[in-house]
Amino acid sequence: MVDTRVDLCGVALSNPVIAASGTFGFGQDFAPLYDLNQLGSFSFKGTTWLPREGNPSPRIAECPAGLLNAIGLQNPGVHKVISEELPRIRQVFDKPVMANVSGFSIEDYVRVSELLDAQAQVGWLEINISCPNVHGGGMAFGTDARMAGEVTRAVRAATRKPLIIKLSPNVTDITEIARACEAEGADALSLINTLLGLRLNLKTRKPLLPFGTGGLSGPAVLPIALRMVWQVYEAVRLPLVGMGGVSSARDVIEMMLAGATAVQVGSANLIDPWACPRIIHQLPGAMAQHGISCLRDIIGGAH
Amino acid sequence: MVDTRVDLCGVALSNPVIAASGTFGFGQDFAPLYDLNQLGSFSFKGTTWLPREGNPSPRIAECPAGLLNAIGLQNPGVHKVISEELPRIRQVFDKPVMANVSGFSIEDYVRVSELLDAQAQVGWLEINISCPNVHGGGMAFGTDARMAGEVTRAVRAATRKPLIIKLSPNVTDITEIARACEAEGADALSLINTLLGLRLNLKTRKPLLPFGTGGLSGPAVLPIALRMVWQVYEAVRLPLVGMGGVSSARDVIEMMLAGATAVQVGSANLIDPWACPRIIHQLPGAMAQHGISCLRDIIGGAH
Amino acid sequence: MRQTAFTILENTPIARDTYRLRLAGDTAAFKQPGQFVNLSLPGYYLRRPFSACDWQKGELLLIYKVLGQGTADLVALRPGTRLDALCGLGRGFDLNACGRQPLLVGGGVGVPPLYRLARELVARGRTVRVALGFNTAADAFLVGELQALGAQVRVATLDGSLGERGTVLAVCDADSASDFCACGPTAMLKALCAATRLPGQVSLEERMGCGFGACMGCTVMTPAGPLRVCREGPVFDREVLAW
Amino acid sequence: MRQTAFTILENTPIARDTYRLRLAGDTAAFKQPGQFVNLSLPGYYLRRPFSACDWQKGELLLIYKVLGQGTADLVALRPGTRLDALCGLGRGFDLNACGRQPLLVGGGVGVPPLYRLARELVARGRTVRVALGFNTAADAFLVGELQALGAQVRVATLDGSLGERGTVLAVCDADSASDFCACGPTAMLKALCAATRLPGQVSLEERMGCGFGACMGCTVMTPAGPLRVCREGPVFDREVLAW
Ligand SMILES: Cc1cc2nc3c(=O)[nH]c(=O)nc-3n(C[C@H](O)[C@H](O)[C@H](O)COP(=O)(O)OP(=O)(O)OC[C@H]3O[C@@H](n4cnc5c(N)ncnc54)[C@H](O)[C@@H]3O)c2cc1C
Ligand SMILES: Cc1cc2nc3c(=O)[nH]c(=O)nc-3n(C[C@H](O)[C@H](O)[C@H](O)COP(=O)(O)OP(=O)(O)OC[C@H]3O[C@@H](n4cnc5c(N)ncnc54)[C@H](O)[C@@H]3O)c2cc1C
Ligand SMILES: Cc1cc2nc3c(=O)[nH]c(=O)nc-3n(C[C@H](O)[C@H](O)[C@H](O)COP(=O)(O)O)c2cc1C
Ligand SMILES: Cc1cc2nc3c(=O)[nH]c(=O)nc-3n(C[C@H](O)[C@H](O)[C@H](O)COP(=O)(O)O)c2cc1C
Ligand code: FES
Ligand code: FES
Repeated sequence: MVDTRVDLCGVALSNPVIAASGTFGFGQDFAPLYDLNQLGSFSFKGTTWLPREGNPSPRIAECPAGLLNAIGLQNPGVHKVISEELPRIRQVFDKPVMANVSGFSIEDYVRVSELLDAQAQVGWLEINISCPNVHGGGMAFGTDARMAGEVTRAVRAATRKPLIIKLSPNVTDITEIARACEAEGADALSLINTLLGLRLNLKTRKPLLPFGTGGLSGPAVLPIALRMVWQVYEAVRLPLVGMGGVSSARDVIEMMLAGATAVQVGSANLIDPWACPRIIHQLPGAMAQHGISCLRDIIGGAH
Repeated sequence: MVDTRVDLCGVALSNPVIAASGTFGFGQDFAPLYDLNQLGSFSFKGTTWLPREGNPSPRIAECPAGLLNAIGLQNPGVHKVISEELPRIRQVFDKPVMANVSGFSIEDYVRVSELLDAQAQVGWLEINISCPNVHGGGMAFGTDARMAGEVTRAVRAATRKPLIIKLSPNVTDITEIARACEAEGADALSLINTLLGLRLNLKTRKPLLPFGTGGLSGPAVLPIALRMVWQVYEAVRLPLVGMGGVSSARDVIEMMLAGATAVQVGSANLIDPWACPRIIHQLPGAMAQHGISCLRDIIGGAH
Repeated sequence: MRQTAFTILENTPIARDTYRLRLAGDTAAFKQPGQFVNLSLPGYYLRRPFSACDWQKGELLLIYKVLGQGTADLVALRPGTRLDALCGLGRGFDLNACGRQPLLVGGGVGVPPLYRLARELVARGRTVRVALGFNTAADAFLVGELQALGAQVRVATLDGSLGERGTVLAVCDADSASDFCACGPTAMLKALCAATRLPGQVSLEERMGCGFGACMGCTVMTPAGPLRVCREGPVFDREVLAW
Repeated sequence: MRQTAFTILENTPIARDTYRLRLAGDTAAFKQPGQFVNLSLPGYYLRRPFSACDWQKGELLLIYKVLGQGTADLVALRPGTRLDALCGLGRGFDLNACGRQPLLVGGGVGVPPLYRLARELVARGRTVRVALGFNTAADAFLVGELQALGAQVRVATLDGSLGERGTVLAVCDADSASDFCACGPTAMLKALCAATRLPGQVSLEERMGCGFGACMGCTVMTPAGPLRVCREGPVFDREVLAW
């Protein structure tokens, strides 16, 4: 029997597969499809202080081996997440859930984190300093080491839960940002968020998405994600949550060899609702094929 | 009849399609396949002061909708390019060719440019400050606005040919680099070079490529390339040569609407040796389909 | 929702750029007219949503129009090709909300789901009127099939080459109708809602990331808050949209 | 080089993880044994290089081993499927450089091109000896076919389950040979060159970007400078490599 368990900041995962924020809602659309407890965990939709309607449509544009999204952080706001979504999650998911926190100011991040810190169901806070789809905030925090450090410090003071900072790939040197987050007390880093991209509508001769750009995800970004996980693994001592284009058990293994302790699956959920259980189911076979008996042993194994 | 002509820095092109550097050698492998004079032009393999053998193998790794390369600027050196390759090019190509110049120091860029400046066949110098596949130099120039400006200034003093600086996409803010090049006298900018990526070999549990990372190109990068062309078009007044994942006439039109005056086709040449003439052949039909009678009219049309 | 591997039985033109795609495979997931499939096409990352035009045990009928690259490529797929699809997606037309004389209004590629809807309404003994709008006669389809069900069908074309000249509104006998069910371009749906105060259900189109509620890609803003076309829709009560 | 749309005629297992892929299509571009095709597989960006095992007018034979994901998917493709390929790539074995008693040495998936080579050498009246190396009996293929051509075939397997136990070197009668032609893993080729001073040609493998000389992806370093496996090779004179 192969051993797929990993430990993420002191919280045990039965396997490293975590559904990525924004591709899994609050779990409710997947709960009728399979037992969510098969998952290592899931990261719920980016949650902000106030409810957000998100961007005008269209919000999705197709790309080769991927998609652009410009959802704009549609979510019911942290109060409703706590009063309505967390109780509904409890009914379908017994494990600690990852809380994805988004914001437009340091104060936003802090007050959302404070409220979620008090929730027993929340296993980790994942601070999204890298959303490219909102005006004023979001990605700006993730593309500047000083600001990334400041967010980390402020949220660190607001929570005793494991603190994961989610990094933006839209930077010259991701290790600089990673080190700033480490220095200010992050417990782990997750990467990558989406890459800034653009598609045009040839009929209207205008951008397809309402604000022009959107965030690129899916298999197209896998090599970039692997490179960044690889670089950050060498730059910091923190555990990493790797993501970006992961669609199969072999991708999970590749991500872990590059340095990830756990692996998130995002876009794959959208085109195959059973992607996560399929990958989890494939894992033992893929491990056996590559002579891996214990997944923990391969974390960063390619370095 | 539709009009596909464009003007790149005062040099007329019969159509905007230019084969991209590194995917077309010095044209000789394509000359037996089709008449190269169908092309707008081609950019020959990145040329350095001294001959270079390039990197150890393997140099290629497959990716979803693209590939990583780590060729390492294998080329015969500028002297042989002038004494052997340019005369051979003249035999198969009547038009001005684009000279892709690579280097490891400002002095390198300058002396290669000086020699190529004296060649009548050379229509433009395309200064590659963005090659991710060589140690010490290359990309470092392209990820720092000050250094990019310095290279531009130095080469500007060494040539009266149209000077195109080829930008790296591996940056937080490509417009900053673009503006620095404009300020120092660039006549045009070409973008994007490859994105830094990584793939691992699950059998050896090591990176597939000998130095770990390589450069990602192909359809996977198209949305990122479009976004950067879009951003740079708004930041500078220079003509842009757009590239990254272009594989069809519709991609050419999308790139021009985003802001490109001419469009390079790279990886597509590798998987379809007839990609450039195919795209050129498709252009009039695609233009007619989208109500475009003159390609020049749509440059930057989506802004 | 169910994932089904369909096999193409037939993929043939029925009007200009319009094809009838008959698929063999499990259709048990379809419960309501107006539900859709999300079809995976070889070489494309995202799936394509198409309304179920009709279904029976083991067989699904779609009608699609060539609109972009994906549907253009679909034309080339031959019988025997297997296509993966997510089935039974969305909330369709609520038959219980339909009155005794429902008016079905369809424009362009919004017409297909009305076929199943008409069939079920006729089976329930309703007097079904159908108003169809196309650009030109060459684009028209399903007219005869709808008549054969026993529906009263009126057609409008923009150039008058078939039926009345004008938009579908020209052939909407809203006066004698108890309510309406409509599917077509947003502009048509809004014009219809502006033209009549009848109760009605409208089926919306939106670009989709997933088609089953996970991504918030297909949200439409309503007074009741943001709703997902793929999950709370594609069919909405006009009151919900406040159109 | 020529681009051909092939149609699969046959895709059947002939040894462990090893398949015979018979393709219908234009083969006029093949001039020499040892040349290869670069095959486009649905869903993959890069093409896959495979040596031509044999060809005749309108028909090409490849033998491939499942090595990674692409070849694993290839197994599932059924007769009738169309596959795009670049044909007649590379410089093959130079028959004029072969002596009267050439020794053909093949290891694993290096064996296929030796079939055509043996056939052409036999046709020229040469005495052809073939030494084949496999891991185990279950991996062996083409043994009978090569014998049927009139070649003297000796086989070695690492576990001794077929022929001699050991590497292919165990069955190379270099003494009586005029020269050799070899294809197989680099380690095997180097060992062979180390073991004999006979003149010889070796066929190399390298990861390829294009397969026709454009990208410098497949370069091998030699005393004569960097050479492209896809263009100056895949078959090189051992002298050129200085092995
Ligand atoms: C609920 C629903 C039901 C539909 N039913 C039908 C039907 O029965 N018959 C029919 O012909 N068409 C129908 N459509 C429209 C159909 O989905 C699009 O025509 C199709 O996706 C276009 O794909 P493409 O690859 O040709 O276009 P491309 O423009 O190449 O596609 C690029 C991306 O945009 C999306 N897209 C493009 N146009 C549309 C559109 N109008 N609506 C939604 N997504 C779009 C594609 O799905 C793809 O993700 C329906 C759409 C929805 C949302
Ligand atoms: C000139 C030449 C002739 C060949 N002839 C044969 C033959 O007759 N029969 C046969 O079974 N195999 C042959 N090979 C090897 C064959 O190309 C690989 O087994 C095949 O590309 C593996 O593809 P994959 O998708 O299964 O592997 P993956 O590892 O999934 O492929 C990933 C990428 O790596 C490349 N790659 C992986 N392994 C190799 C390799 N060993 N050589 C070159 N590229 C590789 C693939 O082409 C692809 O680009 C030949 C290779 C070369 C260079
Ligand atoms: C539709 C969509 C919505 C997303 N929303 C969020 C979000 O709310 N918060 C966040 O941190 N990341 C969000 N992401 C980013 C993903 O969590 C993930 O980082 C990214 O998509 C890369 O992984 P993938 O290639 O597996 O999708 C979103 C991605 C998609 C496709
Ligand atoms: C194999 C290969 C070699 C390349 N060599 C060079 C080079 O020598 N100089 C250069 O400026 N760009 C080089 N490039 C980058 C391309 O010119 C182009 O910028 C990039 O590949 C993006 O375009 P594409 O997606 O169309 O390939 C190379 C790309 C590839 C794939
Ligand atoms: S398309 Fe994803 S929620 Fe509707
Ligand atoms: S594979 Fe491109 S030069 Fe050989």
